[in-house]
Amino acid sequence: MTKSNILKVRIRKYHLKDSNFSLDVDLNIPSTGVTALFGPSGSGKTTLLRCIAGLEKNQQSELSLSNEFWQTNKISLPAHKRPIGYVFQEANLFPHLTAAENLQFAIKRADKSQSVISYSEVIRLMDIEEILPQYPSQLSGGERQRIAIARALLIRPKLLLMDEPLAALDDSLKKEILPYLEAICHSSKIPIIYVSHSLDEVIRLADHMVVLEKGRVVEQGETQFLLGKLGTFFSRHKDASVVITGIITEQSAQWGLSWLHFDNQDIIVKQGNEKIGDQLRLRIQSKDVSLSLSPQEDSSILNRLTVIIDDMIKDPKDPSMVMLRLLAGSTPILARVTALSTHNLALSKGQTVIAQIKSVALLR
Amino acid sequence: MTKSNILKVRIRKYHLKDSNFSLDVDLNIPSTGVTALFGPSGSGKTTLLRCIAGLEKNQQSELSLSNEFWQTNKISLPAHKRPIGYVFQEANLFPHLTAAENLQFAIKRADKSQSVISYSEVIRLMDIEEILPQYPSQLSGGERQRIAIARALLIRPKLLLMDEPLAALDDSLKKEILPYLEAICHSSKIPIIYVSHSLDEVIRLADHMVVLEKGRVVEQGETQFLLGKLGTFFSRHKDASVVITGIITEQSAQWGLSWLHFDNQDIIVKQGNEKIGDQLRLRIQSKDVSLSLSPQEDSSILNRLTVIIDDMIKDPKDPSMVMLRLLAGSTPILARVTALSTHNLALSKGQTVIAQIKSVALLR
Amino acid sequence: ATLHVAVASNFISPIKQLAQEFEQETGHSLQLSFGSSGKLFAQIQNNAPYDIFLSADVIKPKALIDNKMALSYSLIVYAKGQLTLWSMKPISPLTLPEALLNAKRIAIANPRLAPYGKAAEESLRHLSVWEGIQGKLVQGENIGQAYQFTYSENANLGLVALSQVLAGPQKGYSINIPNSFYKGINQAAVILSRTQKTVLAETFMAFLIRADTQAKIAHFGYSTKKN
Amino acid sequence: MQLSPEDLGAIWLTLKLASLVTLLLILMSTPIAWWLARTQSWFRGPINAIVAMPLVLPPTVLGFYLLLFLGPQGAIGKILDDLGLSPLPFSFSGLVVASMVYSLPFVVQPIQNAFIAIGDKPLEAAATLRSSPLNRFIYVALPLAKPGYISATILGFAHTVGEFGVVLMIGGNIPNETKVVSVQIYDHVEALEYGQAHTLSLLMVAFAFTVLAFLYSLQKRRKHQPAAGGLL
Amino acid sequence: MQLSPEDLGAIWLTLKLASLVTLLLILMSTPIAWWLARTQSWFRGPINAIVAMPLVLPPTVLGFYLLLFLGPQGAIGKILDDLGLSPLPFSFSGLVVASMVYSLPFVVQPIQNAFIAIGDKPLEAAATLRSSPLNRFIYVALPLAKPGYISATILGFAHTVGEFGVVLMIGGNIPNETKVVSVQIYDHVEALEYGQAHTLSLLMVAFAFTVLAFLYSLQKRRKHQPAAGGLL
Ligand SMILES: Nc1ncnc2c1ncn2[C@@H]1O[C@H](COP(=O)(O)OP(=O)(O)OP(=O)(O)O)[C@@H](O)[C@H]1O
Ligand SMILES: Nc1ncnc2c1ncn2[C@@H]1O[C@H](COP(=O)(O)OP(=O)(O)OP(=O)(O)O)[C@@H](O)[C@H]1O
Ligand SMILES: [Mg+2]
Ligand SMILES: [Mg+2]
Repeated sequence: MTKSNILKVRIRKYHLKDSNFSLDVDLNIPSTGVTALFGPSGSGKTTLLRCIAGLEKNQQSELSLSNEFWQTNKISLPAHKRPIGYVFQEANLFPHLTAAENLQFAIKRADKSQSVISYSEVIRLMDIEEILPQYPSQLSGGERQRIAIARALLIRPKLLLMDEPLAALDDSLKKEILPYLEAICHSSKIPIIYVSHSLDEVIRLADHMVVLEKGRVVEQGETQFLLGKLGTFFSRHKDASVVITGIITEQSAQWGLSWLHFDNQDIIVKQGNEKIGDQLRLRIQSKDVSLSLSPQEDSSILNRLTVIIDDMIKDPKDPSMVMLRLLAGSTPILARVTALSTHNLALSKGQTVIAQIKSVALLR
Repeated sequence: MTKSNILKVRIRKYHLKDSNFSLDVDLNIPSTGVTALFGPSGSGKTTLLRCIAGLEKNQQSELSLSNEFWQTNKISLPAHKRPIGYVFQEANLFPHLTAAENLQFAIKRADKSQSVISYSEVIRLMDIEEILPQYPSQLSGGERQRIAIARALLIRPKLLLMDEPLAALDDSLKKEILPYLEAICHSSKIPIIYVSHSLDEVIRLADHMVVLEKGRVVEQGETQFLLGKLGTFFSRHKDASVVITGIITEQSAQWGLSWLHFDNQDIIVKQGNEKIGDQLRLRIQSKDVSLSLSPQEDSSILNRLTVIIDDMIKDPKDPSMVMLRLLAGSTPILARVTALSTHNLALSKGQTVIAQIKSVALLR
Repeated sequence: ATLHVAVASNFISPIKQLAQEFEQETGHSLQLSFGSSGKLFAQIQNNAPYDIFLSADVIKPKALIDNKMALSYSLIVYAKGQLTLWSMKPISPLTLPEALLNAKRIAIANPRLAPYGKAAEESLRHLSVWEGIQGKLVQGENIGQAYQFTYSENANLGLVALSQVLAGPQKGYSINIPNSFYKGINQAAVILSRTQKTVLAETFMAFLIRADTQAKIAHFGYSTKKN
Repeated sequence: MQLSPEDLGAIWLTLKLASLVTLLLILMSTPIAWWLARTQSWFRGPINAIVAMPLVLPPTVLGFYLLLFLGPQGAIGKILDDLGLSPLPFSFSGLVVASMVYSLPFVVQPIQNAFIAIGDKPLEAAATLRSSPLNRFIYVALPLAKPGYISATILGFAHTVGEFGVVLMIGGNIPNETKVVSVQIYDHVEALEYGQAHTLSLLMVAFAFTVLAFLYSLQKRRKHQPAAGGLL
Repeated sequence: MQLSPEDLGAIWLTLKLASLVTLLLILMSTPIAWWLARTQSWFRGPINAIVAMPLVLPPTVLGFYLLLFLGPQGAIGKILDDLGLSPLPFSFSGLVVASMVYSLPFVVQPIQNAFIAIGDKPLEAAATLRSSPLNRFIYVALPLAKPGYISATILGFAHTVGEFGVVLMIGGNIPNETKVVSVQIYDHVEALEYGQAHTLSLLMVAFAFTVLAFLYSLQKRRKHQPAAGGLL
């Protein structure tokens, strides 16, 4: 990833017609991996995607992908010339075409030089084989959304914009599609901008995060970095988490577990299809981390890391809770515990304690 | 709640036009509290709601609420005579009316004898004051959905049908609206049928659950009962949980905690606005429960229940995991731990162990 | 009282003036309805509230008499049409057949529908150019359209009514077709049987064929008193 | 050039006729269009075609047949007579009836298409909000069909104003009763009074232009539709 | 009753004229309707009104003015003449032009309304799928406007068949060139040949009914719309 290989978005005071909403953002989005767009309802996420796609026009903005300018005050590449895929918040299929024809519409116009995903692969992944002959009005909400995702992939975009693509899908489908999206974007190096309300989804997918509020960016940066910081939007979130990257050093087929090594520490995780030597990212939710003063051998909790308490912050909204920033080596880990426990255990900054993490709570 | 006070739904082989989908269900839905409708995309959740609302007609079905027949093979109450509120999967606001006028449409036609929620209350709760003058096309996805929920409440229904009402909303709004929905339905004794993909939401709200698959009911019953059972749809779910009901016996203002008593055990929970003597429901997620052989005093985990291992099942899809059914007194608790841990600790049926639950992981 | 008179469209200009004079003279007013003779005929057959019918031909009044819809004694010929060859540009050469054969477009009224059309056909046959000009003929539904074709110069020549040329906004150039070339264009009027105002109607019919009235009609470009 | 009292009478009559006919047609077409837009019956095609039939015959010929039907010997004329009603031909009422027959398709079609475009969703939403079929027709279907109604009004009104053959046949060209502007202009042309014909035509065109431009400005892109502006 | 060779010629000519006019009008109205449906310009109202203008004048009068404009002294006639084109009046081409002017509003209106009903969403989706403005017009807007096109075809075709005043004026009633059925029926009525008029009228109505019923059956509720059936 070279520095130039980046999506730059600067939008100055873009006012929507008949509305007092305005968008004013300045983003540098890395051109690989997923950038999550987070923010409350009405904060301008959809509007931002529409600006990037060229569906909203404004002279004041500047947009470029890999140094290719889509929008400056002089030029403005029309929407159909921008190499994007767009999954709309409300599927927005062509009502006069069947599901299959909707996909064909994209295939015919796909960028043949890009390879993103094969037709049969998409059909299998989205589990849409059976509904292909139906018209959009004959599909359920989730089915429509799946066709819309498939359509956006089949156009073979260089940038994928997804507006809550999985909101209408059930957990089991989500769980199948999510890793796939992850794989697609990592392997084909397509940047994805992904709007979601689910921190879970976001943390799982996103390398980079942008938080919007009232049309302004309030937080922006690497997921890993942002999550490890106290006092941010995320550390106040009930799902406050950190992301840890390590290397698989050992595996046990019998128990279906892998040992992940990072910063001189080991974490045991449920085994997926990773192999020894692979790099892996894990999410550790602050609420899944408990502390003890001594190692406890007779507990079902497998992961016990020796950490140093780096910082402690009371939750301003909820005084019964304390957020701790722990350092496992140099890797920050957040732990959310009751104020009573910190009192009982007499926890203080600089103290060395044991962080207990249920391995099953790790996400991939 | 008398036995007659129940929504009965029997739908025999209802075929959708131009489709090989058919619905065949037989449900008894208690007429207070929330019934969650769960099931994969395309399983017929929306179709079932439409049948109940009278938007799909079929002679073969039988529908009654509190012994009042809406549909038999002889009579069929038209949709507009059924005292329901319906939140559609895709907001479905009137495009020619502003948000405020959409609400007025409901208010004018509301059942004056029912009292569900006041106008100002709804506006405040849904946080829609500012967007009232806008037309639906000028609203964001989440804003539309909030207007739709408000509209369905303002018609003052005797039965509320909600098709993924919160899917388009962000976490913080969800967290504000959810308890409210809970409160509304409990206080005004309106039964709610609630379609959702989020087990979290469902467990939080639902007293009763129905799981659909391909138009057939595969699981149905009290949430508490269903969740505590092994081998069900739910126990295989990664969010497998149980719900516990207890009474507040002690509170600490200093630490912001409440002590909940059930079955001769105490659980410490974050304090809300409950008072001593109040009854409270808690969800305990199986993945938040860890086991130890001895009580560990120097841990930040406050809740340590003495339990007996009642049952152990390997997850058929994931052999690295074991689901344990624990009995705290007579109350079942599920724990999901690694197979390695059960081996290390040599866990077996009938054994007495300590279940550790991070209080912060409790839901209300 | 008011007499309701149905008048063939080609007699609009004269009847408007005559109506005023009749009103001044008798104090009775006329209500005029215009239309093609064919249309008026169909209306009369269906009980149209007319007292008198001024047709552009003799056939229709006679047919009404046969149908007992008109009073048989009342039939009069109130005007005889005069056919004229008309053009907006000077007509050359001056002999009729050559002028006709040189023209690109010649407008006539439909011979099947309009007496002037029939007269035009007869004249053209008389001049032995009927076959020769077939490709150049354009037909108006009535003589009014033949006039408009010529007036707009879409037709170089038109066989129209002299009365039109005189009443029209542009005089142009015209050569009268000798009466001997065609059978007379007799315009007949009848009193309709349904009228309640027979006496008044008879008064008007008498007024129409009175010598001074006929002179005025002649002034509009009709030949009169031939019969 | 001055307008004669007859011209003024014709103008007044035309406005009266066109307004009345348009109003009645809108009322009458609404249920027809609604039925045609929503029925699944195989009758729909034929009925639709029947509604369009008046278009196919030349106006004068249509007028001729109306005359036959409404006349004392005609099927409908006899019935009206038996009912003690005065005959329709050569009266203002007759003009109204004839004009309605003639302009019917231009009013039904746009309304029908507008109803079709609404779809079921808004009506379903209304049904779940205790809105009866009639109620949702009035408060949901009608407002959403507004552009169709404006089109219908424009086409119906303009067509009635310009209509001529039928009127001439059924009306009998009676001043102040059935002599509308179109007939009056025609008479001026026939009488070679081109000056008056031009004046009246110009007046009519100018007036109609004003009315129509106003009506069309009502039919602007609905407020609730996202502005087209940018994209296409 | 037998049809005369002249009647048959008129029928053939009518079909040719109506088909050609409808085809040309559809082609011509498409860009006009598209522009009218999507522009935000204040011109929209006036242009719309101008399109509807031909409706307001009685056909014969309209024909008269067309005759003046297209004639050798007329503005357009002169231009055509300077271009070395043969004059339009009294020719089949002239009929085509005149009929197009007269039937224009009936073709533009339904298409325009259909375009308005599409909204921006499908077009936006197409734009994000690399579909250029022309491409999305052809593959998205046109198919979605199908009901409007069917209406337009029906109204345009039927109106041209029944049209009469303008044709009479511009056509000059030349057998096999400009004498269409409507004129032929009119002639029969005027000549008091009522029997022949009836036969021809009946034939025309029957034929038109068949064609229109067929066209309408195409315009059934779109497959992709949820069936109306139950609700209303
Ligand atoms: N066409 C429009 N006209 C006027 N205002 C609009 C329009 N579209 C959106 N808005 C307003 O702009 C703001 C931002 O809308 P946007 O759709 O970008 O929000 P969002 O972040 O996507 O929200 P959500 O999560 O609810 O989808 C909202 O307040 C909305 O009301
Ligand atoms: N109008 C229709 N015509 C034909 N088939 C339909 C129609 N509506 C829905 N179906 C089919 O019926 C099945 C059930 O649809 P339904 O909308 O009830 O699913 P759902 O459970 O609500 O799914 P989701 O969670 O995706 O909204 C689906 O397979 C769908 O394709
Ligand atoms: Mg949005
Ligand atoms: Mg659904």
